[in-house]
Amino acid sequence: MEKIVVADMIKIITLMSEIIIKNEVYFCELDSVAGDGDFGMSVAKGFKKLQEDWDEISKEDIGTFLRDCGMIITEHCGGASGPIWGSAFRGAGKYAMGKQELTLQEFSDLMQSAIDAIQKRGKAQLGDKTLLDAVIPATESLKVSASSNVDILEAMKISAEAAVAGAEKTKDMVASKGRATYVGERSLSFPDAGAMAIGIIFTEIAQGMNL
Amino acid sequence: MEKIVVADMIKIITLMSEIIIKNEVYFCELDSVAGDGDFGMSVAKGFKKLQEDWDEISKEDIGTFLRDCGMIITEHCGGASGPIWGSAFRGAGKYAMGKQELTLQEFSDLMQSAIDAIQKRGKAQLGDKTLLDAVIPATESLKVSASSNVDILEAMKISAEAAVAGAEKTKDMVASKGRATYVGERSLSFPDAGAMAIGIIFTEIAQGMNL
Amino acid sequence: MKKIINQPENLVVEMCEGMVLAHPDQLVFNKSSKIIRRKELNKNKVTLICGGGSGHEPAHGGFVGKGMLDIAVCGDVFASPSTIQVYKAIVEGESEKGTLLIVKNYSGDCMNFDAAAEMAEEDNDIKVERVYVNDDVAVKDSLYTVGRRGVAGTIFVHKMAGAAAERGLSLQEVKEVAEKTIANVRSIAFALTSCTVPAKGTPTFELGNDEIEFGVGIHGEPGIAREPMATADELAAKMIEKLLVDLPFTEGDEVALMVNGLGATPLQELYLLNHSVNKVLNKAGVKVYRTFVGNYMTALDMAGASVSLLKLDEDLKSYLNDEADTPAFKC
Amino acid sequence: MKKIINQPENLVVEMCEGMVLAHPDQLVFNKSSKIIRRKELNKNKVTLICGGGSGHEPAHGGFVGKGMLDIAVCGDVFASPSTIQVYKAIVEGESEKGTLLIVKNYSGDCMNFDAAAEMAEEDNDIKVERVYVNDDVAVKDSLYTVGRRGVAGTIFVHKMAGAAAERGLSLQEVKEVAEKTIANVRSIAFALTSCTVPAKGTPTFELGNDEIEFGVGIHGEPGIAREPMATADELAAKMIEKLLVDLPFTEGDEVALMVNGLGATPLQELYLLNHSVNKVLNKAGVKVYRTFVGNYMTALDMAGASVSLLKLDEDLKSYLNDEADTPAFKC
Ligand SMILES: Nc1ncnc2c1ncn2[C@@H]1O[C@H](COP(=O)(O)OP(=O)(O)O)[C@@H](O)[C@H]1O
Ligand SMILES: Nc1ncnc2c1ncn2[C@@H]1O[C@H](COP(=O)(O)OP(=O)(O)O)[C@@H](O)[C@H]1O
Ligand SMILES: [Mg+2]
Ligand SMILES: [Mg+2]
Ligand SMILES: [Mg+2]
Ligand SMILES: [Mg+2]
Repeated sequence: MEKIVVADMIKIITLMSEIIIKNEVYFCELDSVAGDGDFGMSVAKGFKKLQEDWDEISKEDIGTFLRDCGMIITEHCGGASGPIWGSAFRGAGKYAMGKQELTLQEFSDLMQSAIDAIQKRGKAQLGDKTLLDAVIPATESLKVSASSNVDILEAMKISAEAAVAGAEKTKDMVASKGRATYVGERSLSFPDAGAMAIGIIFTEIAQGMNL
Repeated sequence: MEKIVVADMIKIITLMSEIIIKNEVYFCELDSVAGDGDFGMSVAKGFKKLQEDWDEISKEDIGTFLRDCGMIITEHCGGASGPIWGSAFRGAGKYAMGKQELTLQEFSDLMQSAIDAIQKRGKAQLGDKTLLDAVIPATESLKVSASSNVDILEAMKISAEAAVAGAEKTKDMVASKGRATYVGERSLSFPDAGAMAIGIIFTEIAQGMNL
Repeated sequence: MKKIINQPENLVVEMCEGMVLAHPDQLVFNKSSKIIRRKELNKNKVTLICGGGSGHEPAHGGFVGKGMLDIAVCGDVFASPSTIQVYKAIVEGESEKGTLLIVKNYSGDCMNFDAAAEMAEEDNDIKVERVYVNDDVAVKDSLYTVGRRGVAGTIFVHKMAGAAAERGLSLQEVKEVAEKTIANVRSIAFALTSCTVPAKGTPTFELGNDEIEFGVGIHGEPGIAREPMATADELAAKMIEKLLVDLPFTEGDEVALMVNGLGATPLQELYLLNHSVNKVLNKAGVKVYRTFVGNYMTALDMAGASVSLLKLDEDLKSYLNDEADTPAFKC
Repeated sequence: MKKIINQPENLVVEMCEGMVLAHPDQLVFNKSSKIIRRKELNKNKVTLICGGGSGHEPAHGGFVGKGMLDIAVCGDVFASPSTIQVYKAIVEGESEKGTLLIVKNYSGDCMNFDAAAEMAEEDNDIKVERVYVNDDVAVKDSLYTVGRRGVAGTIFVHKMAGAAAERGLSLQEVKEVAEKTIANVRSIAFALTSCTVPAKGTPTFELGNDEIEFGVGIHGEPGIAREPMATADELAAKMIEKLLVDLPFTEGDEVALMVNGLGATPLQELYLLNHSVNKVLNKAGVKVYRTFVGNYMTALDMAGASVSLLKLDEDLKSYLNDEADTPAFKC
């Protein structure tokens, strides 16, 4: 696969919605250990609404598509997830506004825009035990693949592995953002729910795109 | 034993206090099944206070002694037990005012005065599933013994047996006084706590007086 | 048992002191007779006294204040205060217009309040009247019982009689208002859990995870039936049905509604139940004139709720709308 | 799980409707944006908005009314309301003097309220200020955290800022009153049981029969330490010690005291705890100027309590004494 066209992006988001909704309870469990146990529910709520309103979402170009998704997520995801996932989608949408297709390099730039938007909103850094600890390594991996001309599908697989590895590392971190902060040391040895979710989502998207 | 003198009555009430306090938890349990489980506590509270204030209670004659006991019981027994036991003691005290000794006939009249006082206060009849269902047969038995010249100690034993038998019969009654009323049919097959207590108290007093 | 207490035997006194410490401008506590009374007693109005076993907080100390009670007499947990305690309360609250005792209809309470009233009349020439609240429809009033229990409807009696007394009405008139309220109020409760009496330390009864006890009183007495757990809508329908047929309340009636928590049920669930109850009343054509949602008459740490309906006419409405300013009821 | 609910997904809406049905003269509920607001909004005063996840009832809908909040925005159970919900609340409450958002310091709430404020400023030219309540001393404020949690002290912020707004002060002045309150209020809580999130259906954590969790928040987050069960006096001593050293509060200070139930703890125990707390404060020479005992900021059906102290000066005292007339807080 040389380019990501609008249909590909639609497929990616369709897969993402399915994965999140399917894992709602599991994602809640991940958040129960040291957080407040609502992460799966919060994020699934927005993606369920996305499925419901699917027909009304613009599919004209990658940017407006992602922006429209972002608006729904911002409105309907609860808790911290609404602003984080909403900002990510709206940031990515802004980058891709008017674009019909993306090269791998552009795709990695789009991911970087999502990261920037998350950080602008949530002020978290790498190592703060948030989903950024999975998203940032995954994006770095995409950048490396882009500069060495790896195929997009292959690049997505490698990137997903980087996400999973990043999520694993959050076990050794003390949470510094979100509600898990309040249990301090007790969050040690448990991974971050958001980061684990990203690992799972990216892995399954890469598999799904390869089918 | 031909007569009950002041010292005998003091011994009877001393025994009664000990029995009640010793059985506090058991009496509560009896009241738990269909009542509200506080009977043992309520009645023990007054008799504990009786023990505390023992030295201040007049021991001049049987009547003033029982009246003084009745005042303490009225003030310090909780729930329904305060007025019932308090009235009984004050009624009995009134009957024996100024008396230094009682024949068995007089003793049975004293018990009848206690019953009258209980009924004046609580409006219960034989068969209403209250302690009267033990006290009334016990008193009737004393009257029979008095008319056939049975010895007082022997009469007390027979009377205690009548109390126990009366208490047993309350199993077949639906409560009509006190909090057990509110469970209606559910009080069937469980005896009345107050009646059971009377059976135990009278039995142990009779034993204690025979020592 | 896990409770925020010290020794069970000191519970009532410490709790009363904690209540009075929270409302030092309104309440005074007399430790020896366990009486909570208004800081300033008005000798020119009818004195209202209520009381009963403890464990029903905020009842009754929380309803002492302007427009409601003058004195609350506090017994041990679930045990009526003694005759002497009530007698002392009557003497302490003596006023020129006389005293009304509001008694929840339990034999222990009735006997103690009756005996105390007789003592005060005989020994102190105080004019004392009594009313007996018996709003619980769970238990049938019949030849064989001492009558129905008094439960959360008692708060409405405090409110109405309190307003009448505050207006300066005579003892007879205040008693009539109280009796009219009693005649028009009905309640029903259900429990999700038992309560635990502190001195006993274990639950009074056991309920399975999918069971409720319907028709419970406020002392952990078992209810009239053990039933499977139901939704808020189903519970509301069942309770309102029981209440409506009893008075009866009919289409077009206006009512004051109380959704009362039994102690451990959070406000979230009480408000949700209020929503369900309103739907049912709406369908029955019964109009809710005023609503009270909260913990008014509790049963220690029992989870569950009661619903009370008071049928209103213009007269009762006006007493309901008078000012009340007490720790637990303001309007 | 036994709760008086229908389907967990309808809980928030049904509960809000039940609340508004109980207070039809004061409150209005907007179902689509899940906003509870005053029936009459005053365009000439600073608008006060608070909100957060549900499950803390009566917070925050119960504090909407004269002298406190104008609007409460209701999220799902324990989840911040969305940016768009908060944005809609700001737009609905637009006034000539601007809007103050009172945010409990959780990252989700902060992000949503911040983003909403930015949207309202950019799109609607509404002047919006924010304050972040962070009164919980259980969790250390350090470089590595986003700061302390906001818990029951938030009610005092509503009260003080509400009074300032009602007096007609400017947005900046109202914000200063809120910030002064935040700077002077500290809270600490303990739990006897976990709460159960309705959508999950099982307790968030398990506690043994002789254990408590000390330093819990209001979302069923575990506390700072699991400890053996203790008496009310011991718990009071431990909590007050934590609070006093923090601000610090010192001998001669005057405070407003809040003894707050976490949901399933009956008033009996809260009043008893108030008695214990007063003894400890007394010994420390800290004077209680005013006391509030009740369920103000709950954690669903958690049993337990929090204690909050607000250090007062003449200025704060006067705001505290202004009239407040809301469903859950009247003074
Ligand atoms: N400031 C932040 N920046 C990035 N991600 C964050 C931030 N705060 C929390 N998260 C992510 O959100 C997840 C929790 O989301 P959720 O449970 O919906 O929020 P809440 O903490 O409000 O309950 C965490 O596991 C973490 O990955
Ligand atoms: N009206 C009455 N007359 C005589 N005995 C009564 C009456 N009501 C209750 N009792 C007795 O009192 C006992 C209960 O006492 P107690 O538990 O102290 O009162 P309560 O019912 O108020 O909890 C009953 O078992 C019964 O024997
Ligand atoms: Mg969470
Ligand atoms: Mg009893
Ligand atoms: Mg009793
Ligand atoms: Mg959350």
